[in-house]
Amino acid sequence: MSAHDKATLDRHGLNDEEYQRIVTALQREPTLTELGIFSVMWSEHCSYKSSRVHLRNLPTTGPRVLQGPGENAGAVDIGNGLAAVFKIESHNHPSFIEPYQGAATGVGGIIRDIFTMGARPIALMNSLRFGSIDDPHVRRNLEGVVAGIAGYGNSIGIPTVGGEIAFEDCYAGNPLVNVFCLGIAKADEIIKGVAKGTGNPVYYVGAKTGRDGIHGATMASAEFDDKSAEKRPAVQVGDPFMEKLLLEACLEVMKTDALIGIQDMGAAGLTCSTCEMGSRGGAGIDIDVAHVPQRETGMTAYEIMLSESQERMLLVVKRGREREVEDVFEKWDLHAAHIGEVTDDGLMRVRDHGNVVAEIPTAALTDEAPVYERPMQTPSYLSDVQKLSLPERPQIPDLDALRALLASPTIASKRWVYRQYDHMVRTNTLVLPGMGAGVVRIKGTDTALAMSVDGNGRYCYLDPYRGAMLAVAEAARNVACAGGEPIGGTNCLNFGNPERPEIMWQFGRAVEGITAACKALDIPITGGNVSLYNETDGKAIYPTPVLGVVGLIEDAQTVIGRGFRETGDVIFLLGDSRHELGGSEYLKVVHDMVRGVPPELDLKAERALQQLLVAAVREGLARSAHDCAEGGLAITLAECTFGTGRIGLNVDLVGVDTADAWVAASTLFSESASRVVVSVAPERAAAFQQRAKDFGVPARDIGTTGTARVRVLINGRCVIDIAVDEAEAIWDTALGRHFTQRAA
Amino acid sequence: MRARVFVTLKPSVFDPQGKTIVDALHSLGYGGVEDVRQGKYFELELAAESSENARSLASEVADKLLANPVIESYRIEVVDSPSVTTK
Amino acid sequence: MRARVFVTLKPSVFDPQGKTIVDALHSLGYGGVEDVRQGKYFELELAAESSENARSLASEVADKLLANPVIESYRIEVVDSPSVTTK
Amino acid sequence: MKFAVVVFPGSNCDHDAFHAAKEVLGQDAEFVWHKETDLRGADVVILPGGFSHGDYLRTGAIARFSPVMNAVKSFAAAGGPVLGICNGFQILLEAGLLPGAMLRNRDLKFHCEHVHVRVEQTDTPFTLACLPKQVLRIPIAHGEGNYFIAPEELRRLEQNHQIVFRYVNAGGEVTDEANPNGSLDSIAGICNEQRNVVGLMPHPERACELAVGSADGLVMFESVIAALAQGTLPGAERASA
Ligand SMILES: Nc1ncnc2c1ncn2[C@@H]1O[C@H](COP(=O)(O)OP(=O)(O)O)[C@@H](O)[C@H]1O
Ligand SMILES: [Mg+2]
Repeated sequence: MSAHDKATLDRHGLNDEEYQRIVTALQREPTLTELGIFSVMWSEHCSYKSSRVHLRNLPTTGPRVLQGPGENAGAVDIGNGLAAVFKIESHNHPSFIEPYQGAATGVGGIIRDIFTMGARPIALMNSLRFGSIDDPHVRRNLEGVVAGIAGYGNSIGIPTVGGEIAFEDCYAGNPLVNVFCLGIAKADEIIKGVAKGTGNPVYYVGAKTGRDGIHGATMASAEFDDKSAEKRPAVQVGDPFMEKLLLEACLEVMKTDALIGIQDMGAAGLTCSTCEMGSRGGAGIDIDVAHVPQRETGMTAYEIMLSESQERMLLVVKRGREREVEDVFEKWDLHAAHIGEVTDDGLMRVRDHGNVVAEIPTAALTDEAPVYERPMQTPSYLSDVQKLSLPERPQIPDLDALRALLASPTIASKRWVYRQYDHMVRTNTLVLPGMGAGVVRIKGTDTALAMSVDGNGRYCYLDPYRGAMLAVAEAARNVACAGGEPIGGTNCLNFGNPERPEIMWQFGRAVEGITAACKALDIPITGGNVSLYNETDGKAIYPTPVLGVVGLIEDAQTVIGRGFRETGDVIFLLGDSRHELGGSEYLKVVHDMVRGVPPELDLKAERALQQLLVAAVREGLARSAHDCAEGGLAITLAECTFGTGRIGLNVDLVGVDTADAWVAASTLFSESASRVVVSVAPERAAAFQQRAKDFGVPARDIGTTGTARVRVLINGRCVIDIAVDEAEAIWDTALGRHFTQRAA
Repeated sequence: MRARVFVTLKPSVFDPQGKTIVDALHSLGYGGVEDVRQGKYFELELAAESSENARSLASEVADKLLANPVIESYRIEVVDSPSVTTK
Repeated sequence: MRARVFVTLKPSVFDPQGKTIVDALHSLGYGGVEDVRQGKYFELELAAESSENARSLASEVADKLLANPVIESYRIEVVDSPSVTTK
Repeated sequence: MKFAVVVFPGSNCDHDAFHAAKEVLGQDAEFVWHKETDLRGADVVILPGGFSHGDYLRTGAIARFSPVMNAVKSFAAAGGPVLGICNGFQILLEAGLLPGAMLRNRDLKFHCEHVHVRVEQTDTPFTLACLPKQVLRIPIAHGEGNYFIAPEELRRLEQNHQIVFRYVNAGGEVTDEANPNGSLDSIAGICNEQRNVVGLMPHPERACELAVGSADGLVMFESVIAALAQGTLPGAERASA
């Protein structure tokens, strides 16, 4: 019944119905090259066919939004005629197969998405998930991923200013590598990935095309099993030096105004960039693969169109201005190859030495790609895991629990990791990694940007709606702690197989949670990425939405960090503490339980808290601010003393409302949301308290900074008393300890 | 006994270093160098009685640590015997 | 024609990579590996008529670029048949 | 004073050196592309950090052939002050303007962190405003900063007082823990025999403003400005003429 047998369609990940749609769109049977093109463009990775109906509901507009989802990256207005251009992207599957190159090329991809928009990248962050650190394979994977991120980002000279890493068994066979990049552009000079103007030349520039990663996009859209190793296409190898040349050359070309549009070749390579640029401009594109620079011999049109070789860009240039553009690339020893023209027929026409090998309406590949409303069903595991019955009393004394948590790799210092990242190049980094949100100043202005990436898969496993809201809140809160007013967000949605109704339910609920939180906190989502099929042998990862939030700091000089600054300052706890151990790191580490419901989130209270923080920092009322997250208040308090040269603390807390045996543990380790620890100079304490009242935020004076100990009383009884040095040493060495005496 | 292990990128895998070296050589006037591929080279000192033992130890070590099978392949030479195994 | 260039650190130079590998191998139980030195390995495709020409081109290129005489020395092998592939 | 910041393909601290010279110190500064053959009348030349040519093959190995390096060599030969920072230092080594070579860091990892270095010589144009044995807190960011030189040459370096910076702890003592990369004799920076060419692995240009963590690197820029102003540089007049 068709020109292609079932096996061929299977290999292309297309079902019968999709094949019929192709025939309808073309009004004929596709050629093999066309089949390949459809298969990558209609893959989950490129078409968002399962996620699209949900993503539509995200809030994407706002007075500052210059570019919402749909382009290579989003953009928000940051004043002074400038825009912050940012996005997050996943490279999960490639990083499992080849950790170094997978992570490196992930960094390369997101950097291209940013400079493609005409922005100079100035900061990177990453969000990583691995299995248990006690597993040697996991450690090897982590070492490779970190080295790959470092190898690429360091070489290009973009500082990695922050990130997060968490460890859970569910990621052992499917680690997550999400990379965020932010760049700065002139607000009125943002460049789009559009092809327009019949007869304008189309250029290819960058690395030569090889057989790398052919079908990478379809691979990222299928589960892993033990045969994945055989399906391996040639792994893509990153070339950061080429990327650096492309970055500089493209930014220089953009200054000439000879450029119409530009797009990087990421997933689905030349195919995706060609049809997306055509489709956005309502135009057609006619290219000849014979003109595409090739690294290997005997490549077919199919292979050239589907190759995912890295560090390549597609440009549309104004006719008559070719020379100028070519000259800029020559300066950087890059050779721009003229591979085709823009047409007015809305078709993507691919030739091989003149012969047409594919002719497809660009819209059929993009806007008219299949969209599925996949069935959703509440997971059967849910009602059971949400039940939490605590033992009569905590298993170990609270001080031991604190020590255990400080040593938990999810909480412990990530210095072993970020020391491998150049986080200072460009001399803008105002808050170093490990000391709060990443903060970079914007040279030439008084402003700075704070940024944070956050997500908690465990919370989302227990309740994807609330877990996703909490991720938004935490990222925004981190930014607000530095004094940044949250002005935009991006998200990376890491989930299992969407064809399973239970996974789709997790996805749908998580997107609803993000939507609710972003609306309440006034954070438009300007883009993101969806990574599905994160499963190994039928076992899905925890649903893991990762949020990236960017905040604007009007006066860079007011920025504050996490750590205490002076002895004798007043310590305030903002927000309410409740008996909320569900999904906590404490339960996991001490009681080996992943149960209960994640903490409640009152979005109004959260918003008030963040507004208070931004105001307090701007007005110079606070000297440090640190939010409560994994490990609860006790960990937050301890962390406020780290890196300060032993400024300790002495606090007296009011116990949370619960059974006596649990009061102390729950007060110390509950992860109640919307709480921040702030240190304030004594002479400003009254003013600070007044501001808290203005915003309706509960602010309790819980003690003072000083001494060289972390000393915590609850209802007057001392429950924690440990030297800062001792606590810090545990926290500081816990991660690196796993890596000593190991090969690189 | 001594073994030499040569680790090279598989032929289809892109070698940015090799490419950059060729470019540099061309701009220095060495057009006669048409291609360069860069690999790694290891010299192992082995406590092994026979060259067979040496070879099997070397290849175990190469599999385990010296080569990344996803992108690289390797070749071993045991210095006492000139024969060459490839994998 | 193909030439192989092996670049190794001079014996007097500390080799941090080799050292790390030996340590790792010992901790993995490979006590039989007494020492490891890591070097670089280049495969050059040369437009040369004779193996003498190939050798002299390769050694010029090695002197000029591939090896740093302060810390490294090199060795060259010329392979006649260009079709030798190592997998 | 006019600073020339040489830009190699893959340089990535060029803007930072430029910013320090121009914005922080208010001096004249210009970028010089590696294909250029003159230094545009610069008084000081900086070879900045980064990954020239991707650091492929060896750090600095390819950059040394850039056309601009001939101009840098003549400038140095005429006594002009040249500072190589990180990758710039590596290029100076490969180019033979400074002795020795770099190996991978002994733990094979890239290190980005603040370290302490002790100023061992104050008679170079880049250290003359330093106090003897002054300890500076400056960041490093490199994967190959493990300095090596043959023993006889090390003796010569010492005899000629060419070791300009050593890694030390906060108290100014040379210790193994304070040595971040395994450098021989804790060497962080050296100069040539004429003392006008200085190379170091730490990044003084990243330590010129307290807002970004340290201003201890400023003194190196102030030194060269003072040296030029005093005309104390041998042959400097010829160089800038
Ligand atoms: N979770 C999401 N939320 C909002 N926008 C998204 C999300 N996922 C993807 N998008 C948007 O869809 C578009 C296509 O994304 P993607 O295929 O990742 O782009 P690229 O081809 O540049 O990698 C982008 O504009 C992206 O921002
Ligand atoms: Mg893109």
